[in-house]
Amino acid sequence: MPAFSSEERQLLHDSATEYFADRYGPERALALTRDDGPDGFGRAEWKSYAELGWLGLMLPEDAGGSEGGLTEAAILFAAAGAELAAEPLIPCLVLGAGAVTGLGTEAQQAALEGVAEGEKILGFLHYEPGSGFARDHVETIARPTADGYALTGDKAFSAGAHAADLLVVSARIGGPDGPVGLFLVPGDAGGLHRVPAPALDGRRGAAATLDGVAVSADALLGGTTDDRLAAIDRLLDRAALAVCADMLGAMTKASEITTDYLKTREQFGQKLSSFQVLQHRLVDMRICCEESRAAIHAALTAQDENAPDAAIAAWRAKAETARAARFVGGQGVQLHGGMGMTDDLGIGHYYKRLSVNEALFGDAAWHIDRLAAREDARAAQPAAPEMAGA
Amino acid sequence: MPAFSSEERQLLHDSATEYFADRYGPERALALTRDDGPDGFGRAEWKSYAELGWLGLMLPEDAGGSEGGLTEAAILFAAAGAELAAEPLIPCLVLGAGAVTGLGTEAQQAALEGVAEGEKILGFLHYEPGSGFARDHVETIARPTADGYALTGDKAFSAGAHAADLLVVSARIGGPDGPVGLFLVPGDAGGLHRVPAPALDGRRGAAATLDGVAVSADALLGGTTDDRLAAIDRLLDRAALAVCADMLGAMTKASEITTDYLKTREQFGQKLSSFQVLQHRLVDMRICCEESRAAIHAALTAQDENAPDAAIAAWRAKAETARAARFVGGQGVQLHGGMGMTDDLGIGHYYKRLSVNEALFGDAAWHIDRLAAREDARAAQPAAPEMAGA
Amino acid sequence: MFINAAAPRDPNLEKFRMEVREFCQTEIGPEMRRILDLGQHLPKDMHDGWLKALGRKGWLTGHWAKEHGGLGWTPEESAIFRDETDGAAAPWLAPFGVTMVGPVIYTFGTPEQKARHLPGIRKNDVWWCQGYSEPGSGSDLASLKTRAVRDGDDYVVNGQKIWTTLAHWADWIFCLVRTDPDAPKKQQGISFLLIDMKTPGITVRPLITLDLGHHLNEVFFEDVRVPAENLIGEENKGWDYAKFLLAHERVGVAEIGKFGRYLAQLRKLLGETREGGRPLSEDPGFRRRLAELEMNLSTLKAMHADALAQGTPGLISAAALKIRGSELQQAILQTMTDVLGRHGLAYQADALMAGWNGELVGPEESAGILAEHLHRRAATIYGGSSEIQRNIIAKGALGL
Amino acid sequence: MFINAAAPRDPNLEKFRMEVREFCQTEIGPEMRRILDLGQHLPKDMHDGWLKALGRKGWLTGHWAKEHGGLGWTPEESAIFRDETDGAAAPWLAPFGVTMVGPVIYTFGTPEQKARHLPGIRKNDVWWCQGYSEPGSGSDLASLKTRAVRDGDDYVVNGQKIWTTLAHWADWIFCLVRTDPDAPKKQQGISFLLIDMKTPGITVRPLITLDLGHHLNEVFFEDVRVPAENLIGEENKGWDYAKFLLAHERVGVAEIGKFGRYLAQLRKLLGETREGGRPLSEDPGFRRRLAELEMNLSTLKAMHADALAQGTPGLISAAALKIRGSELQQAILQTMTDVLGRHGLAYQADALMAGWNGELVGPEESAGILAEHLHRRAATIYGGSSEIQRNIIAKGALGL
Repeated sequence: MPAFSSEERQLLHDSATEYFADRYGPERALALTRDDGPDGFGRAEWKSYAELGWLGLMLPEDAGGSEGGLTEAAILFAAAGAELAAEPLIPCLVLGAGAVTGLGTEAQQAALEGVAEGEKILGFLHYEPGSGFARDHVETIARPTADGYALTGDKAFSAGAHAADLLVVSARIGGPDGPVGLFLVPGDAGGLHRVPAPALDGRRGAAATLDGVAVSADALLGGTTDDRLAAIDRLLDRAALAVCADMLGAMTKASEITTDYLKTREQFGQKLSSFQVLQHRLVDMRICCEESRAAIHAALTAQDENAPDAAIAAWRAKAETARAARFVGGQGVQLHGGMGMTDDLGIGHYYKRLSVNEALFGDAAWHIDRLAAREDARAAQPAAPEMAGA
Repeated sequence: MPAFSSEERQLLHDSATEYFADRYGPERALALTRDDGPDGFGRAEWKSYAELGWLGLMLPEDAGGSEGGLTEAAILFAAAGAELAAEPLIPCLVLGAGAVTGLGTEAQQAALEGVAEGEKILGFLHYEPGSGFARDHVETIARPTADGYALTGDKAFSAGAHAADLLVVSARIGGPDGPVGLFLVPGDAGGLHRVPAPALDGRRGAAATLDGVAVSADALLGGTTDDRLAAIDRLLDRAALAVCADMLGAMTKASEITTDYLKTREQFGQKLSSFQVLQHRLVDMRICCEESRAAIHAALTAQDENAPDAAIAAWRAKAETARAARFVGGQGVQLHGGMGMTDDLGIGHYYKRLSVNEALFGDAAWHIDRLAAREDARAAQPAAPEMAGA
Repeated sequence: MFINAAAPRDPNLEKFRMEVREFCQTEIGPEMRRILDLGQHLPKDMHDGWLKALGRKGWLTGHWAKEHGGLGWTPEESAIFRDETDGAAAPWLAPFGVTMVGPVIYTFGTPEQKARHLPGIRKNDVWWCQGYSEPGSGSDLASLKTRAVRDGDDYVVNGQKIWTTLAHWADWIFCLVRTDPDAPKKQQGISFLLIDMKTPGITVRPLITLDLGHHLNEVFFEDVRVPAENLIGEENKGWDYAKFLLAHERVGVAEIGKFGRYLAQLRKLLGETREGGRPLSEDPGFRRRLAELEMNLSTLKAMHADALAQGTPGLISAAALKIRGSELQQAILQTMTDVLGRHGLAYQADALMAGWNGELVGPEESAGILAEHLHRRAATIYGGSSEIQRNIIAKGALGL
Repeated sequence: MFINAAAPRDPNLEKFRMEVREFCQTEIGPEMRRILDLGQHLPKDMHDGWLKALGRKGWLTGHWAKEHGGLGWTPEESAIFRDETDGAAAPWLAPFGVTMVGPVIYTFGTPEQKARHLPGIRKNDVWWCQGYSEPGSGSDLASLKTRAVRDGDDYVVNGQKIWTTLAHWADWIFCLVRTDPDAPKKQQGISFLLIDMKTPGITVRPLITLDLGHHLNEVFFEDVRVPAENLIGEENKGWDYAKFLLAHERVGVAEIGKFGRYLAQLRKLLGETREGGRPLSEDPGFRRRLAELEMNLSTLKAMHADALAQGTPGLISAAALKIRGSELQQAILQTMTDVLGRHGLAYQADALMAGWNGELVGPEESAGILAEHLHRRAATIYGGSSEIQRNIIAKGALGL
C-alpha cells in the first residue's frame, strides 16, 4: 500500500520539476561543481529541499519524514537528474539514511535527526579499492576495543562522502573473516582521512583512509554482530534503482535538448531535423527512454511492494537503463556535432552525468552477469516445469 | 611463395565468376536442391568444375592437381557462393581431400584418384550429436579387429556427406580414451547408415550411424596411431575460412541485389533508394562486405604462408564474417520488405545460405570464445612486455 | 512524468487468469498439444475446433462491448487472455474477424451487416481474411490500385491483393478497393468492401514463404460482382475505416505471451544440446544471452502493462512495442537457431506435416523452430515495418 | 574481385620499422615518456623538440617527394612510420603543416611561397593551424562566411573560424575565405589564404571541450590585412585545393597505430584492477570484450593494408576506415572507462598538468584515459562525421 496516492505523486513531480527547471540546469550545476569551496554543490539548494519536505520523503515519521516509498524518492531524483542537480541526494537519503532507518535500533534512529531539516548530511563508504563492483568484498577491519571499535582500511571514491557529516561505513568485525557490520562514523572522526575529488561529471565525492578510527560500541548499526552483507546488497540495489531515476530524468532531457537542437540547426540548406537518419536516431533515443521508464517503474513497484522478484527487477532496470543511457548520451553528443563537444553546451554535461550514473553501483554488464549467475541456479533444475508454467 | 601469380588468380576469378553468373544463380540452385533425386546438386556442374580444373586446384600434382593454396580455392568458393552453387565443394576439397593430402601416406594418396576428374566425391564426418562445435569431442570408437578396425558411433549432420563416395571419418582408436584417428570409409560400406536431409538453405547432407563398419588397417590415415585432433582442428579452421569465402561471395551479391531492388522499387512516390535511412543501411551492408574481405584476405595469406598466427587469423575471419553475414542477410530481407519473405525472390535464399554458413564449423560467438580463451593464457603473463612490444 | 504512478492491481484478474489457463490445458488435447509443441502446421479442422470452443465461451470476442455480443473485457482482461493463450502456445487467434473486420462492422456497419456477419465472427463459423496490400503498394498502402466500379446494385471488382494470410481457408475477405481514381488525394476514393470468397472471378494462388510453408496468398479479382449492400459505411471513405483498424492491429502484433514460451523452449533446447559433451545450458555465453533476453522480455512486458494502464496506448508506446517486440522475437528465435547450429541446421520441412514419420536429423523441435525463425523475419516488416514505425514516431510524436 | 590477391611483402621494410622504433625509444626521454604514458598535456617546448628531432631526420616529411625536400616514402613506409610513432605513443604528429598545407603549397603554390614556407614545415620551425570550419557551417563546409575583400595589395579578412586545433600555438593559419559572395554555387567564390597569426586584428579564444582541456579555439578576424602574395593558386578556386587536402586527411584520421597501445593499456588496467579481490583480467566478460576489440583492430589493420596496396584508397575504403576506425577507438576507450567505473570514475583534470603532485584517487592513468575518452567522442564527428561518410559512400560508390 503506497504511502502516497497517484495524485500526491503527480503533485510531487510537478513541484520538483518546476523547482529544478526554474532554479537549476547545466549552468547552475557548472557554477556549483566548479566552485573553489569544499562542497561543489548548493547548500542553499539543500536547504530548499528540506523546506519543500523532500529530504524527509522516505524518512520515518519520528524523524520528521513522510514515510514515502522509493517510488516517491525516485520522482524527486528524476526531476533532479533532468536538471543535473549536484547535491548528494541519493547517498544521503537512500544509502546513509536508508541504512539507519532499516538497521538502526530505536536509539540509533537518533542519527537521523536533522536530516529532514537539511542540517545533517549522511554518507556511505562501502566499496574498496579491491572490490570493484563486488559488494561482498570488505577488507576494512573493525577491531574491538575497550569501549567500542577501531576501524582501519581503505574505501574507494564515493559520491557525496566528501561533505557528509556522518558516514555509514562497512567493516569486518574482529578480523578478516569476521561478519560485515555497518558503523556510524562522524565526518570529523580522528584517523579518518578523506581525499575529495570530482567525478567525471563534476559531482564531488571522496575516497577515504581509516587509520584506527575509534567509535563507540553503539556505532555498530543494529547493535549486534550479524553479518550485514545481504542488507548492504539490498541497500545498493535501491541506490542503483534511485540512480536509474536520475538517469531517466537526464536522458529524457538529453533527448529533448537534442531534438530541439536539430529543429533549429540548418545544414546544406535544410534543418538537420529533416534528415531521416537523424530523425530515426532521435526516435531510438526516445524509445530508449520509454523502455527505461517502464523497467524502472516495474522495479520501483516491486521494491515498494516488497515483491519476491524485487532484486531481480532492480538489476534488470539498472542494466536496461545503463544501456539506454549509453546510447542516448552518446548520440546526444554525436547529433550536436562539434558543438556537442564543447563545455559551453548542456549536452556534454548530460553525457558525463549519464556516464557516471551508468557505472554507479554496478554497470549494465555487471548486472547482466548477476542475472546470468541466477541462470546458473536455474539451469540445474529440470526444464519441463518451466515449460508448463511459462 | 604462392603457386599462383596475381594474374593467374585474376584469371581464375574471372572465369569462375563468369561461369557461375552465366550458368548458376538462385533459380538453378532451387531446381537442383529441390530435385527429387538423391543428390540435390548438379552432377553436370560437378563435371564442368572438373573440366575447368577447379576440383584439382589444391590437389598435389600427382593427383592431377595444380597445387594451389587456400587462397586460390577461396576465389572459386566466393564465386560459387555468389550464385548459391549447391555442390559440396568445401567438404570434398578442403576437408576430405585436404585430410588425405595432409595426412595420408604415399599409398593412401591413391584415395585422391578421380577427385580432380570429378569422378569421386569425398566427404567428412567428424562432429557428433554430443560435440556441438567442440572439435575434440569424439565418442565414435574404432575397435581393432583382426585385419583392421570396426567403427561404431553417431555422426551429426554434415553437408555433402549424403553424396560422398568416400568419407573421412574420425574415431577414437581402441576405446573411449584412445587417440583420435581419421579413417577412410567407402560410402557403401556395410553398417554405415546415412540419413540424408536438406540444410536450412536446401543444400543437402547427412547424419550417419556407424554400426561396426569394418575397414582395413590401411584405412587409418597416416597409418599410425597418432592423435589427429590438432590436424582436425587445422582442417576445420581451413574449412571455416573456405566458408568465409563462400559467405563473402553470397553477401556481396546480396548487397548488390538489395541495392538494385531499392533503386527500382517506388513507395510514397519516391524510389526507395532515395530514403536516407535505407541508403545508410545499404552502406553498412557494403562496409560489412569490405571488412570481411579484408579479414579473409589476411587470414588466407597467413594460411598459405603458414604464418604462426594463421589459426587466430582464421578464427577472427570467421567471427567477423559470420557477424557481417548476419547483418547483411537480415537487412537484405528487411529492405526487400514483404517481397523478401517469398520463396520466389533470390534474397531469401541468400539469407538462408548465409545463416547456414554462419554456423558451419563454429559461429561467431563460438570463435570469439576461442579468442577469449587465448586471452586467458595471455592474462597470466605480465602486462609490461606487451606494452613495450605494442 | 518521468516516473509513472503505479497502477493498482486487481486481485480478481488472477482468478480469470487461472480460468483461462485451465481451459487451455483441458481443451488442447494431446494430439493437438504435440502438433503445437513441434510447431507443425495445424490442420484447419483442429484450428477451427479450438476457435469454436473459445467462441462458445464467448472468449473469442470477450473484448467486444456487451452490446455487440462481447463480454466487455477491460484491456487488462484482454491482455491476460492473450497472454495465457499465447503462453500455452494455443492455436493462433486469427485476428481478421474478431479484432479487424468485426469492430469495423459493429462501428460502421448497417444493422443488416451486423446481423449477418457478427454472429459468424463470434462463433468462428466464418473465416475471414484481409485484402489490403497489393503487389506495388508495400508500406504505401494508400497507393492501392484494385478497382471497384459501381454497376447497378453491384460493384465490379478487378485487381490483385497480396500477402493474404489464410485466404485459402477464408470464407470472406474484407477489401480496400479504389472507387474513385480521380480523387485529389490517394487516400480519398478508397472504399471498404466485404466479399464472399466463393464469388466467381476470385482466384487464390499460394505464396510460399522462406520457411517453405503456405501461409500467404495472392488473391486475384477478375470482374468479381459484389452486391453494393456489402459496402461498409460510405463510398470513398474506406481509408477512415482502415485507419481505425490499423490502430487496433498495431498493439496486438507484439504477441508477448508467446515469448515466454519461446524462452522456455530455448531453455529446454540448451539443456538438451551438448557441446564437448556438456549441456549448452552451462555455457556462460548462452547463459548471459538468456538472461538478456529475459530482461528484454520483462521490459517489454512492463511497457505493455504501462501502455494498457494508459487506456488507449499512445503513438510512441504502440510503435515502440511493435519495434522492440518484433526485434525481441527475432532475437530469441535467432538464439534458438544458434543452438541448432550445433546440429548442422538440418531443416526437414516435411516434418512440419502432422503425422510425418520420416527419419529425424537433430532435435525433433528443429523444423518447427527454424520455420518460425524464417517466418518471423517478417515480424519487423508486417503491420508497418520498423522503419515505418520510426517515421510514425518522428512525425507524430517528435514533430520532425 | 571477392578475394584480394595477396600483396608481396618487402623484407627491407622491417629494417625501417626497427629503425623508427629505436629512434622513438632513444629520443623520448623519461620525463616526456611519463607525461605521454599518463596522457598528460605535453608542454609546447617538449612537443616542439620532438618534432624538430623528426625534422632533422627528414622523417617529418618523409612522405613528401624528394623534389619537395621529402624522402619519397612509399605508402607502406609512411604507414610504418605512423604505426611505430603512434604505437610508441609519441607526441602527436600535428598534420597541419606536413600533410595539409605543405602538400597544398608544393602542389599549387608559387616558387616564392614554396621557398618561404616549405623549409619551416619540414623542420617544424613554424607551427600551422587550419582555418576551415565556422560556427554555422558544421558538416556543410562550403557554407563558410568569412570574407576576404581585395584592397590594393592586400586582402582584408573579416569573420570567424571555429574548432581551430592548436591555434594558440600556431605561427600561421591557412584559411578558406569567401572572395566572391555572388558566385552561383557556394563552392565557388572561395579562396585559400595563408595568414600570419601575428597580424593585427586576429584574436584567439580558447574553446574548452568536455575533457576540460584546451585543444581547440575560436579565431576571430577583424579587418585583418593579408598580403595578396599569400593567396594560394587562383582566387575563387580555393575549394579545389580544399578538396585535394580533405582526401589526404580522411585516410590519416584512423590513427590505427594508437589502438594497439590503447589495448596494451587496457590489458594493464585489467590486470591491476580488482573485483571481489581478483584481477579483472580474469573476468570472462572483459576477456571476451578484449578478444573482440583485438579482432576488430586486426580487421581494421587488414583493411588499411589492403587500401594501401591499392595505391590511392578508394572512396569506400577511405570512408569505411574512418567510420570503423573511429568506432573502434571509442569502443576501446569506453571499455577502459568501464574498468575505471570500478574506481568510481573520479576525474582529476588537474592531474593532466605535467608535474601535478596532488593526492590521487584511483589509478594514476585515470585522468589521461578519461580525458582521451571524452576528447575522442569527437572522432565520429571530425574529419567528416560518420553520417557524412555514409552519405559519401551512398552517393559516390552505390550511386544512390
